[in-house]
Amino acid sequence: MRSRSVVSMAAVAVVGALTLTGCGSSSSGGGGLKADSGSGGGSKTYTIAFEGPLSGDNAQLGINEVNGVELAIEQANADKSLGFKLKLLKADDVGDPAKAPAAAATVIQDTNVMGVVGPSFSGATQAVGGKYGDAGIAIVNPSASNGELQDQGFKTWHRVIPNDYAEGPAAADWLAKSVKKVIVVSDKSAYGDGVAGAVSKELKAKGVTVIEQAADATATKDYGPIAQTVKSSGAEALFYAGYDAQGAQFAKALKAVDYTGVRMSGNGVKSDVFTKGAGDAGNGWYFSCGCADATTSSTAKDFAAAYKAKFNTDPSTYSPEAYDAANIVIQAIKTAKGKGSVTRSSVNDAVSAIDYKGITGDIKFGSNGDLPEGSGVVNLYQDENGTIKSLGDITKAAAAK
Amino acid sequence: MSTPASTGEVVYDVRNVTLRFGGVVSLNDVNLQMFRGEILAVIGPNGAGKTSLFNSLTGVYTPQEGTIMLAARAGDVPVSAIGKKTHVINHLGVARTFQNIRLFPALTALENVKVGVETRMKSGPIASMLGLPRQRREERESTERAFELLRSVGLAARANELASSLAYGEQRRLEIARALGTDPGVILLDEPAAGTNPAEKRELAALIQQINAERGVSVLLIEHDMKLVMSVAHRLVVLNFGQKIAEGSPEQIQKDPAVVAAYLGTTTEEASELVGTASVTKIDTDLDLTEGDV
Amino acid sequence: MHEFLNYVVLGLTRGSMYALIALGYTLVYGVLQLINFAHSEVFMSGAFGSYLVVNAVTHDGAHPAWYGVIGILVLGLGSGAAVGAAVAYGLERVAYRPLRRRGAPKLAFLISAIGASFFLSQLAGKLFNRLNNNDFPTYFNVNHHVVAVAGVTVSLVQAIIIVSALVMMLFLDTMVNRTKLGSSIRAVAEDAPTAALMGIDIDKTIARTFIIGGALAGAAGFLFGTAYFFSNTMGFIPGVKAFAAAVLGGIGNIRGAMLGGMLLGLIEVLLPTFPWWHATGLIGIQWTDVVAFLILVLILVLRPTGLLGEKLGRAA
Amino acid sequence: MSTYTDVTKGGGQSRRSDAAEARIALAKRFAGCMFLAFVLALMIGTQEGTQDDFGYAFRKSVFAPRIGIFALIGVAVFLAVTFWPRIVPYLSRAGVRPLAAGALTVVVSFTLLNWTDSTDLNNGKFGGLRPAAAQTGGIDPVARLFFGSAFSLTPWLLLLIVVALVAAAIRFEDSSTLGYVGGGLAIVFGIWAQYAQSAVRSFLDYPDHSTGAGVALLGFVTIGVSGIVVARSHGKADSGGFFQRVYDWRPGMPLVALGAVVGLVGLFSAAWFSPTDRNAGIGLTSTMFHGTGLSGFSAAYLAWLAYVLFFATLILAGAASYLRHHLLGWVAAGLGVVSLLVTLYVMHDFSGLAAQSKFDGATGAWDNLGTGGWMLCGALTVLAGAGYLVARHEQVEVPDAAPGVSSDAALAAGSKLGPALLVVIIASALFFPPTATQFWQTVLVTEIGIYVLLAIGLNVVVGWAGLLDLGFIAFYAIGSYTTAYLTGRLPVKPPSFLELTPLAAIPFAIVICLVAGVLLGAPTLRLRGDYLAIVTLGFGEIIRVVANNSTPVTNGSRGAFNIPPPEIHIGPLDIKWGDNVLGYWYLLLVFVVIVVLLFNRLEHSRLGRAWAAIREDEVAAQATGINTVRVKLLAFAIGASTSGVAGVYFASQIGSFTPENFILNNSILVVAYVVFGGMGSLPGAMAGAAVLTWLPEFLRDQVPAEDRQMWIGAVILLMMIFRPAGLIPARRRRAELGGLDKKDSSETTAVPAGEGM
Repeated sequence: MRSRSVVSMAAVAVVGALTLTGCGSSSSGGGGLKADSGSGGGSKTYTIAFEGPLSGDNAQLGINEVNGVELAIEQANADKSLGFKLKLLKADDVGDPAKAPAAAATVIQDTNVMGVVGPSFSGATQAVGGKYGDAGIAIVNPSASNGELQDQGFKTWHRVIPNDYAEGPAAADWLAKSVKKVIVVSDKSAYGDGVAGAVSKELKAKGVTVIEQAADATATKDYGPIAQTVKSSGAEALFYAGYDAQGAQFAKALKAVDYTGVRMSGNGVKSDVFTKGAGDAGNGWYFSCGCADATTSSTAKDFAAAYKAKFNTDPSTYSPEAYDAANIVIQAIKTAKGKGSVTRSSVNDAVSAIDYKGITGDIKFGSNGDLPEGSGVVNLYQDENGTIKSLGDITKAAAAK
Repeated sequence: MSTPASTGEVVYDVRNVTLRFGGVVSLNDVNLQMFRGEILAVIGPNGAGKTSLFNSLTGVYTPQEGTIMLAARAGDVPVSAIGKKTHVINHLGVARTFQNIRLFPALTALENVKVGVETRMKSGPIASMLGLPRQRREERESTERAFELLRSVGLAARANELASSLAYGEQRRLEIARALGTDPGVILLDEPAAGTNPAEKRELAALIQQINAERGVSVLLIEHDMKLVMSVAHRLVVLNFGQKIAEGSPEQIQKDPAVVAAYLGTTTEEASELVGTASVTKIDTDLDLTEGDV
Repeated sequence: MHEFLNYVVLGLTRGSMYALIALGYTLVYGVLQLINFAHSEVFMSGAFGSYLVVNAVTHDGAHPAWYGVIGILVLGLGSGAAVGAAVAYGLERVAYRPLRRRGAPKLAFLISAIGASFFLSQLAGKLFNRLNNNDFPTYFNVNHHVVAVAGVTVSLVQAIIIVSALVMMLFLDTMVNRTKLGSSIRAVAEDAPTAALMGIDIDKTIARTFIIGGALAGAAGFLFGTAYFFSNTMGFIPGVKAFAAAVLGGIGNIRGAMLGGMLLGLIEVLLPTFPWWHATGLIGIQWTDVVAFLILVLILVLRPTGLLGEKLGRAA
Repeated sequence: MSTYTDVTKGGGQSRRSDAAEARIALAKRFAGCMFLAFVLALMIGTQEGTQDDFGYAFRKSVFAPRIGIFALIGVAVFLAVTFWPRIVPYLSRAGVRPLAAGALTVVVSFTLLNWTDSTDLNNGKFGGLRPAAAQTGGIDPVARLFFGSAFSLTPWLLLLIVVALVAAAIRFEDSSTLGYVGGGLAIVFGIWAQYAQSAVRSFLDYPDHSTGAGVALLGFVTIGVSGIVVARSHGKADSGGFFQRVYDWRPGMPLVALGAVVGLVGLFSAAWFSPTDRNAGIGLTSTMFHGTGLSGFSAAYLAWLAYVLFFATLILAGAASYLRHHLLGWVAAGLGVVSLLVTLYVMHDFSGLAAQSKFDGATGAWDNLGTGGWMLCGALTVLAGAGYLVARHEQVEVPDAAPGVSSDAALAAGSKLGPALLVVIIASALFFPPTATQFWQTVLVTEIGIYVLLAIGLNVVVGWAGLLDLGFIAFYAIGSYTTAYLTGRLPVKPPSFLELTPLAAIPFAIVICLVAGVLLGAPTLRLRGDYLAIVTLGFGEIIRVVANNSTPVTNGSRGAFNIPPPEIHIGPLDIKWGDNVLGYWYLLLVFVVIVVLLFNRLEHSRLGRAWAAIREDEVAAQATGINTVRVKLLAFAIGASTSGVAGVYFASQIGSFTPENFILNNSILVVAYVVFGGMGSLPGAMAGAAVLTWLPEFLRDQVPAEDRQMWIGAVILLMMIFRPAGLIPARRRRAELGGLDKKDSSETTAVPAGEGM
């Protein structure tokens, strides 16, 4: 009896151990590349990877992004003149720095991968930015907004959004024109803390009284007490640094206590998820965003329509950014192909040199991989009865006040 | 019937102890002296407070009133047992067994005894992890001593069996061996014969006397089986409703009308009539029906 | 002063929610001495189930007359309770009973419940959606002030939560104390072997305990969804908090769970939120969990079996 | 699932007629099976809907014709469960279990595993490789035949043939011929599969880490063994008995056989040199490096010495096992070790040479190596182990438990296969990871290894001392933050004399975690069971929230980053871990081995027994003189410090972390790993952590990413239902369960007691 169980245990262990390698998706990394080997003739297939949370608590953000990437790839593949085929590799890192290396390894060891959109979160980016750099894969990041990432020496770093330090101060300047007491609420995520920190700092520099508060996103999602606190604080304006779904809850709670001050937020909240979720409670919210007006440019409208048609839901936070990031990689592969060879390094070079008109704005990368300082115009938006209207350049709006 | 081996030194000196649970008085002004080297039996009907007394003596319960002084080993200075933790009292030289056997079922018989033996040893976790010489020596000593104890209770052949797989009577003896492993001056046995057959009871009686005579351990015994009590005890104390109603030699107790009354639920007068006619065995059969005095 | 009272109302609302979930923990703990870790998913499924029903009978912006609103609320509570009860019963059959029959170690129950919890939460996500802000249709004005005295306001939804929580707790307390089912639950909680000897069917009693606890959690899911939002992962945090509340009050003790829930809600809202604290700049809402857990630890160190003690039988 | 309860219900109080009762039970079982099928239909169904289309997936999943298929599955399960009692007697027959295991293994290799690393061919699965190979003319016809150039279902047919033959041999109990034929054929087919795959591989010119063919070989060999078992048992005993007899007969033999198979594959089939565009077997490697300045010794090794060494070791080990000759055993072990070292030297030599010339982007020695050399190393380790076992065999067999022999040793001696299994585990731990893909290497060092370490630590607290700790991850966090602090990567800087490399932070982390463990434990350890659980849970949350909120100290939600990799500078030893993932694996292995060795001693020491005692019966333990508070505190502190070591390793390996890494869910998961593996059993806890961290990564390719947690939940649930004591139950825990069964199987006692855990 005993020995039998030992034997069967051993068998299971051995099979399990062998299975371990069996299911790695694809070939070994190593530095060298040989993308063209394999299927001879016909159009070649390149892979664009997405790394971000596709499961776990932060999955929604990753799904928003991967949908954008998927849409971009589908549209590119529909274009007969492309000359190559594109595939999407989804690498789920659960938004966790600890899981990011494994996710990155699936990307790196697939020699067909020419560029990666992601990782979605700054923490995960910290963990694997160097690895992608060593493998020569271009990173085009749609959402990791930590203002220190560009200085980490990642060799292939690019980011299509302004970092925390770009978006916050502009919003603070605009607020400082009209109010003297502001309550800044962070959701205690890395993004929220980054933006909240930047806003508070600028407000204080302008002599505005700042109350800093936090609504821990992982705690009970009951925004009643924080809304009551906002009201009781007597602040003339509120800045919420966080994401859209929670923002909508917060907006509803604020309405429940009849808070009448200026309510403002950043890029993380400016989405249809917020306007729909908050309903009339979101009416009048301002957003600062370093992104182009999605309602006026026709490409952006097309994107929103195509997204809705494909995924049966509205584009949400960072969907447009991810769509742009994927299109940048596609564009770069085209450029590299035009110049001769498509390799990871040639694609990376093409990404670095790109000048791309995206739905979130004109995108060029500075020497550190970020949008060059001052190039990104920060715009002001407002929720008017459920639709987000652009109010133009925020610095001009501030000047006009 | 063996003669008392008492030296006159007091092991346990219980004075005016009262223990209450909410409104229920479990022990009421109990006075008791136990002398070194004797076998003292505590008897009484169910609910008389015997186990409460045991628990008070070993630090499980803290009586509200009274004093309990303890000098378990020869030459000890008496110290108060009240308010001390159970394991501290054990270290002072008091070991016990339980009415409903409480072994460590998933350990072997040998390991059960070793647990007891090793509470007197010193080597710590680091010594154990590194396998330092002292730890090895202690390990060897504890195994040898545990084996010696198992042999003395007749379980040497079953040393490597799990405690849960031993027969009932064997488990009773293993519990005694484990208690002896802590090298006690006093051992408290809580109904050691409950659930055992007559042959086992005889063995048990012999074992108790042997422990008392050869190891010089004082024995405090709770037992319902009168035959066993009368055959081994030097002295008896009778409790009823938390109060001590009688104390004396087995012969005296058998004839005490108050005791008979307590057992038969009659008045003392009626009982004194009975004493004349009823034999000890009669009382025995009447009493041995039940167990379970929690 | 009116601000303070407003916070009290908020604390009571949150506390009612905790209490409703905590009751399920406590009931199951009472009879099985087990933490039902999957209870939070029962809560979640109640929200999803009641949404399906409520969404079928009404829609956004429909503002039925007051009796219509009450009808929908009752329907929502009922369907939430029904779904919660069904899921809880399924849990008992699948994740607990087989283990009970094998005499599995206590931790195995905990882990099977955790497995079930992962499974249920992700299955709901797969079947419905994984968005974290699903809303019930707005068929009435949740913010309508039922009480507005001197700046103290109680909104309709707060009133609904507090009142339904109180009603359900009273119902449960009466049931456990006055009915035959209640007495068999108490008997099993007190001493299962003896209860079995007295002819009580243990399996049936345990199953019914799960059903009752599940119904309460399911109804709580509906209330939570109406007040805030619902999602497939909504159960975890309130579940942990309600577990803490149950322990705080003395796990296995029905009145303890109510007290613990209310108290925890008040502690969480009053201590870190109230302005006089964060005026000092030392403490803010982000410290809620730290304060709540520190107080919990403190109370347990002082009273190791919770505020009201352990026994289901004793308090009930 | 739910059907189980009905099967075992037995003895209800109601006095209905037996027939009626049986009918009701059957109906219940049927309902249960259909429910199972329904749930399965939901699990395998379409992905989620949206806010507008709520319940989309639900509708898709339950509508015809899909649901019909699952209903059929439900019926099949029902039939299987109903007729299970009739199948059981067959299962215990000799050969049945290995046959089933082998067939299953082959099916797995045909369906789930990769047969090549190329992603172009249907992700390298058999299903993609098979048609491609069958149609490609350039491949050896024998190989093509295997893949189905004549008949496309050939591989499946081969499997069917051998299974049918062996099954027939089992059915007709005295037919040993059928058993031999079936078994022999199976082994031939296995070699054929291996050959066919290697032909395709050399054609494709991809580096190869795939295991499909190897596993197929293993499966076929298992079927072959089952055929031989059948032939030799004549229906007398079960398979386990047979293996036990083989082992008793010649203890080293199973290892020798395994070593022979692996070594032969390594020498004759696998690639030794494998840059991105070629796969060179040992022969081709020898030719390639001819005249490139490779040292004469290495050249000789590649040309002929490798074969000589391997076969000499094999023959010696085989002879030693067969003759049970101690001296021969020692010689075989010695030769095995020497050959192993030589092999490693040669591998280093030629890969280093290739790297010197920057061949194919290699950055250093050990790059671009194929699997062959590592397989040979593994085989040699196994053979050396076999020799060692033979040499030590008699000495191990102590005559019956005499006084003075530790009881644990006596019990452990009951498992004779243990040492052999240990040899296999050592060989695979050392030489399997280098053959894995980069992805699996990363998973191994960033997830599996770390959680194994954590599980070992928590096992002390939960498994041995019986304290439910739901905040264990807090100590891991403390270890990580300690490392970040001491390497100067937090906003608060350490005094300059304290600025350390990560490995030097280990003692500090251990001490700080010990202190933290004691600080948490001292006031709370008198709480029992679930009260302790909520307090530890609270502690874990407090640590995380404090870390998240104290931005000036801990950098708040952004966490710490750029933590340097570990390095060692002691005298001549100068190692710096960098990007090479494998380096971390061996570092981790050192940690795990040290901890396991120490804890193994601890388990069988005074303290280990004291833990068992308080876990089993705290009152009795106290009455026996155990200071329960002190003993519990020790458990807490020792567990915490292990967790702290894991934290140090984690921080310096990943290089960055945020408070999100220390969420409550992770604490719960570690508890789940320990219990899943088998509480209180060191191998169990490790296996549990390994399996449950491996599973989600394995599922990456099998199910949608979003659903992985659902499947893991289901696996945990099933495990607890069918094997509540865990994967590898502890001896002591098993006894507890067994004891319960024996004492009283009535329903009432199954209600767990309220006390302790």
